[in-house]
Amino acid sequence: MDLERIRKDFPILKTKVNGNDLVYLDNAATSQKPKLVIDSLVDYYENYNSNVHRGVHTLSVKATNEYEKSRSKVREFINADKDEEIIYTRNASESLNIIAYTWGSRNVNKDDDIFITPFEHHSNIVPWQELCKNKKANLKYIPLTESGDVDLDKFKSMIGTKTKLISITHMSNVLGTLLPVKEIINIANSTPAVTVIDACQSVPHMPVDVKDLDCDFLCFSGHKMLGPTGIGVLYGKFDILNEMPPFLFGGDMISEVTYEDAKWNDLPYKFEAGTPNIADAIGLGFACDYLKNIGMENVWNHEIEIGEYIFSKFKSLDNFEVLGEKSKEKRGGVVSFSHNKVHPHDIGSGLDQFGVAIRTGHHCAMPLVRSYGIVAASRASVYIYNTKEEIDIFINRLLEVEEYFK
Amino acid sequence: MDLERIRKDFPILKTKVNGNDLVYLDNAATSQKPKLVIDSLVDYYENYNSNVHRGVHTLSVKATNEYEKSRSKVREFINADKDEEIIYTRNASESLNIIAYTWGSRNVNKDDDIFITPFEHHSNIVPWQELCKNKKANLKYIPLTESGDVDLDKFKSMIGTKTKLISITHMSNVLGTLLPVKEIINIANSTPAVTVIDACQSVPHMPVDVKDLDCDFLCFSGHKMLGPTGIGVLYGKFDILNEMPPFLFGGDMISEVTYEDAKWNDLPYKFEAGTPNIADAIGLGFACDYLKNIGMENVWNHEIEIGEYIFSKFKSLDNFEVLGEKSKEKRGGVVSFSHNKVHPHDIGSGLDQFGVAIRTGHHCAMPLVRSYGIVAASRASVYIYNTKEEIDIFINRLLEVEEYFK
Amino acid sequence: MSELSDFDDMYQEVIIDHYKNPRNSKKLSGNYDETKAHNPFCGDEIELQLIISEDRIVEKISVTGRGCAISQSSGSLMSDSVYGKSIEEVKNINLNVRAMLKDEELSDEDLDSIGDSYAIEGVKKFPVRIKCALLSWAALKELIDKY
Amino acid sequence: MSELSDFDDMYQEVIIDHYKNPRNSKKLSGNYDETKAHNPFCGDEIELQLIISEDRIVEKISVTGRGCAISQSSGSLMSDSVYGKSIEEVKNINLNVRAMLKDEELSDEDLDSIGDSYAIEGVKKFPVRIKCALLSWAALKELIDKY
Ligand SMILES: Cc1ncc(COP(=O)(O)O)c(C=O)c1O
Ligand SMILES: Cc1ncc(COP(=O)(O)O)c(C=O)c1O
Repeated sequence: MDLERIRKDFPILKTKVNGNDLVYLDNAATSQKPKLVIDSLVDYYENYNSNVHRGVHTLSVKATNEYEKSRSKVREFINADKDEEIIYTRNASESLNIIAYTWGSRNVNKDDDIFITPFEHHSNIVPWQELCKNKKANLKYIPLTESGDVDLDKFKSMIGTKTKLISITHMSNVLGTLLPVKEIINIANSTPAVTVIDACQSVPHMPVDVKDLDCDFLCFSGHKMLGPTGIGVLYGKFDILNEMPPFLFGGDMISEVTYEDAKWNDLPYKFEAGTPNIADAIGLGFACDYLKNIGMENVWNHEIEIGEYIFSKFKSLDNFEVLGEKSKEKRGGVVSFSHNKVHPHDIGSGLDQFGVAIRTGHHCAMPLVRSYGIVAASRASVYIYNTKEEIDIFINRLLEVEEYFK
Repeated sequence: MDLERIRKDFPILKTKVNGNDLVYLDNAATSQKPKLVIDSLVDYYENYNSNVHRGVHTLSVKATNEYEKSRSKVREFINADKDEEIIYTRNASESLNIIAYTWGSRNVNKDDDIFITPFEHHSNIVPWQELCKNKKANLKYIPLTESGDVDLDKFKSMIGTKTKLISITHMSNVLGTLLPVKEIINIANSTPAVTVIDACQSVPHMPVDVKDLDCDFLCFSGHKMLGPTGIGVLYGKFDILNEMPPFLFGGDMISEVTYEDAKWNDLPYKFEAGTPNIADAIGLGFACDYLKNIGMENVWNHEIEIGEYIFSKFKSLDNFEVLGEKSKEKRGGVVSFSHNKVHPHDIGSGLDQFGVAIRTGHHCAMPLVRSYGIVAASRASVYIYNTKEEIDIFINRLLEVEEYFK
Repeated sequence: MSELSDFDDMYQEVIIDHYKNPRNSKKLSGNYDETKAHNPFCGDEIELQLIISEDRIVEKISVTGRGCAISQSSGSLMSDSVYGKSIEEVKNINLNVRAMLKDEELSDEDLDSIGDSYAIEGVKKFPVRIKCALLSWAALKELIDKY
Repeated sequence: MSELSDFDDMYQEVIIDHYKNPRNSKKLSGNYDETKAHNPFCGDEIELQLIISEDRIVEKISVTGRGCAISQSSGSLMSDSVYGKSIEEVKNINLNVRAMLKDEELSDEDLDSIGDSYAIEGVKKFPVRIKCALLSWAALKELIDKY
């Protein structure tokens, strides 16, 4: 992996922030974009912008082809079987909500159980809380062992015919913890439950293969994987999606409308009402190209290397505590930490003055952060373009900030 | 209005299609984008791309500011009272569905009436069909007079305390017909019903003032008004939006989450779950700037002038019939036509060979098109950059195509 | 129309000829199978009547309809391509036509089997129009699959 | 930290001083009003105790809490700004502080009224931090509005 060359592909990395070189360590919130992706948007708008589907003119044919080509790229990227299994959404949050609104409202009933884990992002908590409230079903949490791992044995003893859906994050956006998703899916397959993977923090960073995982649904956001904002993906197994009622109603998702009634279009269009986010879907396809070209194994290896480097740095620091630290095999390039005196907001504002961008707050995972007895934490999260030199800058500046507020 | 200068602002207009200059007359499907808007996307991704809200670092602060500034521009563009009344969605279809899912499911009950018109786009038909099916309510159509106008007297006699919602298009995307929305809203205000305006074909083309209209909701898409794909708007009166339950659940739309429960965030965030389409929202703000700079009165005057020019041309053509032709005061720059022998698809494909892009088919308004005894029609629709010379090319080429297939 | 290229490919002379002068458009009498295919998106319609002989040969065929030049000429060309062929041959032709429009590789033999309908090959460059070209072939499949 | 500018504006020396040495942080005894404000997003907390005299003057005040330098120093500065002031003056100061952080024009008199709390003005360049700065002022409003 040629880090220098990769960094050249990201125009924003040349930005100065408060007079300093930008050190962008907020990748779990959103990633930066390579020129290839930005150019694809410009190319679309300058050369073939048009509404898709059913247009007979050249621009519309080209836009439709590129839009559908991008779907194939995404399909290939996660090794799904069919293009029809790739539904474009706005973001992972919408993808998860679609499952709750359509599959959930049809299949979850009173006293049924839905399982999630204590590691979830709000977007993988609140839709299920609402669904359970509406259906008088139960939202249950897979318990943890004393060492903080998912307790698979206890989980096995809790599931049964009432278990309807299990939705888990592949990697925690706060702790960087990798969850044993394959084992959980395996166990789930002994019940009638469908399995949902929140892959927001995995698809951008490691090889993900939906056939190997054998999950029923998988959700992720384009903006966290070098793609534009406004585009996300809902993957679902064909037969399950095909059985599901539609979500939004209107143009493009119908095959026939009379004044009284309507018939639904085929997959994937059944779930794509109205004019899609054409430009950004195409941009996401180019992001997949870019990542594929580097190789997801290489992406992942780079990130755990940088992640380890951050962990090792924190080991030697007093007053700082790394949240949920795990063995190397169980975590990726996301490190959350707290200080015994200085508040994360002050740390974040302080680092920003040196051009170092980290995230501070609850990271949309209030229950998890609170389980560490705090309300907010600071988080550094890496991606393909981050270097060890940047980590050195981050740590040195962090110590300056600590000195200032201590 | 300096047409030549405007045309220079749209890079795509320099494109050759099949060796000819592009004549883009598919504006009702989607508009082209000025350089200003495209540049705003590049600027965002190259200089300050970051997730919004609660980030303390410089990029995040800048992204948040620009995202919210864009909301203010949209608010101003339609003369809404408060930024909180502007909800960003993917497109108008989603905006309409949100009303059906949240306001509708809470307020529409068995035997209630919902009114739409026979002019509606599928996106303003199917959500109400579904809502009525679920609630055992009635979807009713405002009747037309013999001359094809909305029959306000009959409408008055049909409404009452059971009338819960009235949703009408401001301008038909097929016929270009302007509907008497102010009169309809006035009549509706004698009932408890809320009023919804599908402004997809009005906000991009004419001055629209939600306070003057006094509608409760107004929906439109950014991509039809020089903005990027993937961004739409739901306007709603503050008190009504504030009472509505949220739609999608997850990050950003909550103020507090525990393992068991969640509290909703304030408007507008209550309706914006997950990472928003930041770049395209910002782009939409710049589209508003561009249109405001030209002046919406000027936009509209230009379009009816070009629209009239098309109508006048068709008057002298045999074999062609213009659908729903109306007096000048009742229509905009959208002209649908049929030929007594040549199918719209062949007309569309034929014109495309000369670089002329029109739309052919049902225009996502099957019931309306069918009411003319046909299944598909051809449509030419104009925008600020179209010229009379382009219309001459269109009409001349149309006659060549007719000759070929006749 | 001198500048045309892809367009000419799609609307070849033979296409326009079959569109303006459809073959086998006389309705059948007697004991025929019948079906109607239509595309709600554009209103194209094909009515197909078939008489299959006892030795499983397409003995009579009638194709009528309304719609664009592609859908109507494709129906007429189809009737020429399958007339007199056995059920097995017809099934094979149907597969080959679909493969051709999907731009898949075909052996010379398979291409030959398509006959005059090879004229619709140019449609493959216009994905939105493929449905038009296949409408009659879908109707045919429906009737033939019963045998 | 030599390069700092906007940052220095936000974290002025007086802010850091009040953060490290909060004023009026002794809990009251006797008959006081009390409230607690907190921001669930970042965990900032402010506990406010007040004794309003019979002639409607802030006679005693206690501010304690946990959180970032801005929220905590702002609470301490607030206590200095409103101590000894009348209810009406305090309400006015509260409005002026909010106006200042919204970057609205203020008269010299109104600016003067804010007193030491003028030090939090630099926060207005950091919209996400405005909530931190206003937390104690929100608590104050809650107690004062009853009078
Ligand atoms: C009148 C009208 N309503 C609704 C829509 C749907 O807009 P979108 O596809 O952007 O959701 C359109 C656009 O086709 C329209 O013209
Ligand atoms: C694990 C996880 N799930 C869900 C989300 C929600 O993604 P989005 O905001 O793109 O909808 C995120 C991103 O913040 C995440 O990290």
